[in-house]
Amino acid sequence: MKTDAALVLVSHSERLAEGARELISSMAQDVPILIAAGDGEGGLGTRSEGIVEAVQSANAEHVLLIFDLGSALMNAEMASELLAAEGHEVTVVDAPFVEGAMVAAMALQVGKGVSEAIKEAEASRQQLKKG
Amino acid sequence: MKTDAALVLVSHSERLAEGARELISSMAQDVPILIAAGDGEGGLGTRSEGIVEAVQSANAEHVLLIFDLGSALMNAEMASELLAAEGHEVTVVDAPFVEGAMVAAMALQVGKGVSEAIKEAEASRQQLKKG
Amino acid sequence: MDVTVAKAWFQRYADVISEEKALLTRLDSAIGDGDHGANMARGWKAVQEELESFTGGLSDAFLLVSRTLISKVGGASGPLYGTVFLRMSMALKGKETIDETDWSNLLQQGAEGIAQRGKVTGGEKTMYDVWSVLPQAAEETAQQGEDELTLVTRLAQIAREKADATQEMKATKGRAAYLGDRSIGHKDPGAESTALLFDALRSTLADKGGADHEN
Amino acid sequence: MDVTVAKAWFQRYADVISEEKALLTRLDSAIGDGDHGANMARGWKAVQEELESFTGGLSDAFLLVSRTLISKVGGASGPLYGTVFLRMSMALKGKETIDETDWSNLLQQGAEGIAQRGKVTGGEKTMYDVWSVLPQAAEETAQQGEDELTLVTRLAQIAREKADATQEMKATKGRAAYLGDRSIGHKDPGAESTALLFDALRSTLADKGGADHEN
Ligand SMILES: Nc1ncnc2c1ncn2[C@@H]1O[C@H](COP(=O)(O)OP(=O)(O)O)[C@@H](O)[C@H]1O
Ligand SMILES: Nc1ncnc2c1ncn2[C@@H]1O[C@H](COP(=O)(O)OP(=O)(O)O)[C@@H](O)[C@H]1O
Ligand SMILES: [Mg+2]
Ligand SMILES: [Mg+2]
Ligand SMILES: [Mg+2]
Ligand SMILES: [Mg+2]
Repeated sequence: MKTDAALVLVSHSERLAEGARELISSMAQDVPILIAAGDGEGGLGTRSEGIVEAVQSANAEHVLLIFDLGSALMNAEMASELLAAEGHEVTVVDAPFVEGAMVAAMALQVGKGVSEAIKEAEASRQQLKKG
Repeated sequence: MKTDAALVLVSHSERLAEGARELISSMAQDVPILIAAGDGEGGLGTRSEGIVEAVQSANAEHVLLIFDLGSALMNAEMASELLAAEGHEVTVVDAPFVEGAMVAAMALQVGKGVSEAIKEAEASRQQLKKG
Repeated sequence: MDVTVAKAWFQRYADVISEEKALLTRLDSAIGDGDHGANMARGWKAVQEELESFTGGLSDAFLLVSRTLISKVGGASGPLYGTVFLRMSMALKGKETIDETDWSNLLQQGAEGIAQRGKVTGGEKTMYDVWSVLPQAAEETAQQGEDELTLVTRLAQIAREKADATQEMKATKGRAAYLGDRSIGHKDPGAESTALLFDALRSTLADKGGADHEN
Repeated sequence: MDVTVAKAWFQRYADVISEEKALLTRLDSAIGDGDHGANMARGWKAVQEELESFTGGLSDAFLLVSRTLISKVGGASGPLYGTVFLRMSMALKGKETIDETDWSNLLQQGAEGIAQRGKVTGGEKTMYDVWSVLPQAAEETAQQGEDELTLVTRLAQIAREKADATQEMKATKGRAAYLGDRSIGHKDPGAESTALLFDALRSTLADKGGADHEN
């Protein structure tokens, strides 16, 4: 059975993505969070193929891609084009990596819809953290 | 000899902080980046004592604290009060964890001053990542 | 209340926290990350150990608690309670006892410490919603000329009511704020641990009173 | 130029990248993260291996390059070059040769692919600053009735000039943008690898011309 929504953390660094996942999962326990990170050979980098595989294995109605920097975006957008061709619903979210992923995951955790989760994650950049 | 400036990444997760550091250090090779992460017993959390120790060991004129979420801020502010009493220059930066740390480190890497680095890091939240 | 009673209070609270660890964990699991029980237990166990060899004065006892919580507790509760006890320690500098009329200012210092550390003003569904009402309650009770046990019993009652009342609030600060409306219906863990702190104070003084009578 | 020549081009470029890996690494170390050499070498080595068993047509050869780069290359250059070759492959659907008059449109497709993927419009100090001028150069040279070798020689020259000219530009996209003014004085690595691509094309056709004459 497909879950409603899943997050894929697209990062240059596996440790960064795994750390973000452990932090987020301590709060948003029921939201599937997958990782597409690294150059596939133990080094830093992002690969669209890795993103495609993560999205496919998520088996979710809608997948949100949250990326760290620069080429992670290009690979995420490349992957979503390839995945759209296969009928996958994928959205690349424009949000701070850790903060945005946490907000998106918590929105899903409390039962909000995917578009609400995206909206809240994208708005998270506006929120002062020292507020 | 003291270095001019150093970054301390204050995170609930050691892996998150280490991943952020490896990503940032691949670009900002000469900027000292220290980590204060975890509850000190292998779990998630932040401790002001850990932050104090990281700042002390940085041995820098000015230390920027970049934090991930919630209580990391309280511990960072607690630590900077304790450190200020010892004469340390410490600034808690209000910026997205990964993106802000990268911008601050790169500003220092190219020789900008500390206040410029803080300003750019705090402005990084405004920059759309999909731009 | 002198340093001996203060030590007894802290030791009793450490026992209470150890007994109620599961409750705090359960509350924090519902609207946070589930570590408030572990955080508090770790911190107050360390306080208990430190107190064994402690021989200082009243202000120092509060400072010991502050330092220990700050260094041992991961999470928000470390700096929050750490700041409370630091401010109280400062307010107690040079004093040998806390008298009935001292409580209001002491609690005010603690509450302000939380407000500053947590950037709260009240109504955010945090421990501050308990702390913020205590100074005035202490003030009024002291003005009525009540004795110490009556005063702290009143504080413990109000703290319990306020902690329970956080259940119906919506969180706007701390981790629970991520839950928005879903935070309603769950009691705030930090408010609960605060209620337990004042109940431990009450029972410490009640036992002491009993002991005093027996002597 | 037919599929055989296209394959020869890609194979030669793979050799060039392997030889110039250190140069690309050095350029990317100055204004990026130092992996452009490794990224390109990994991707084009895989292209070379895939081509060994490849027997398809012209469009498919470009598709093979695209797919291989996309799947093998970590970093920006994977999706960027991957998109270039994907768009070219689409433009070549059903064609058996690339004629002099085809180059302009083919390069236009590639350049647009980069513009979309990288969200650049020109002047950002990226490989696009090389790609963006090539379609018009091809158009003009073809209109002058020049032969294929002359045309690609012209492309290679312009690509080299434009790549070298990135040295004096300030980066506003990609990793080098973090350096701001400090990016000035360093050549863009992706612009350099693009110049090498067209030089490999030129030398492939020059050798083929020599070989054709010998036959
Ligand atoms: N900004 C804040 N201001 C006041 N109290 C807060 C704030 N954030 C959290 N708290 C209190 O801290 C408690 C949680 O403590 P704990 O679970 O130990 O830390 P953490 O939230 O870091 O996991 C909450 O129940 C709340 O009472
Ligand atoms: N947004 C962009 N648009 C166009 N080209 C870009 C963009 N970002 C980077 N590039 C190109 O990619 C090159 C860097 O590639 P590479 O080092 O392999 O990837 P990464 O930057 O991810 O490490 C740059 O030199 C530049 O030419
Ligand atoms: Mg907690
Ligand atoms: Mg915690
Ligand atoms: Mg690079
Ligand atoms: Mg890279």
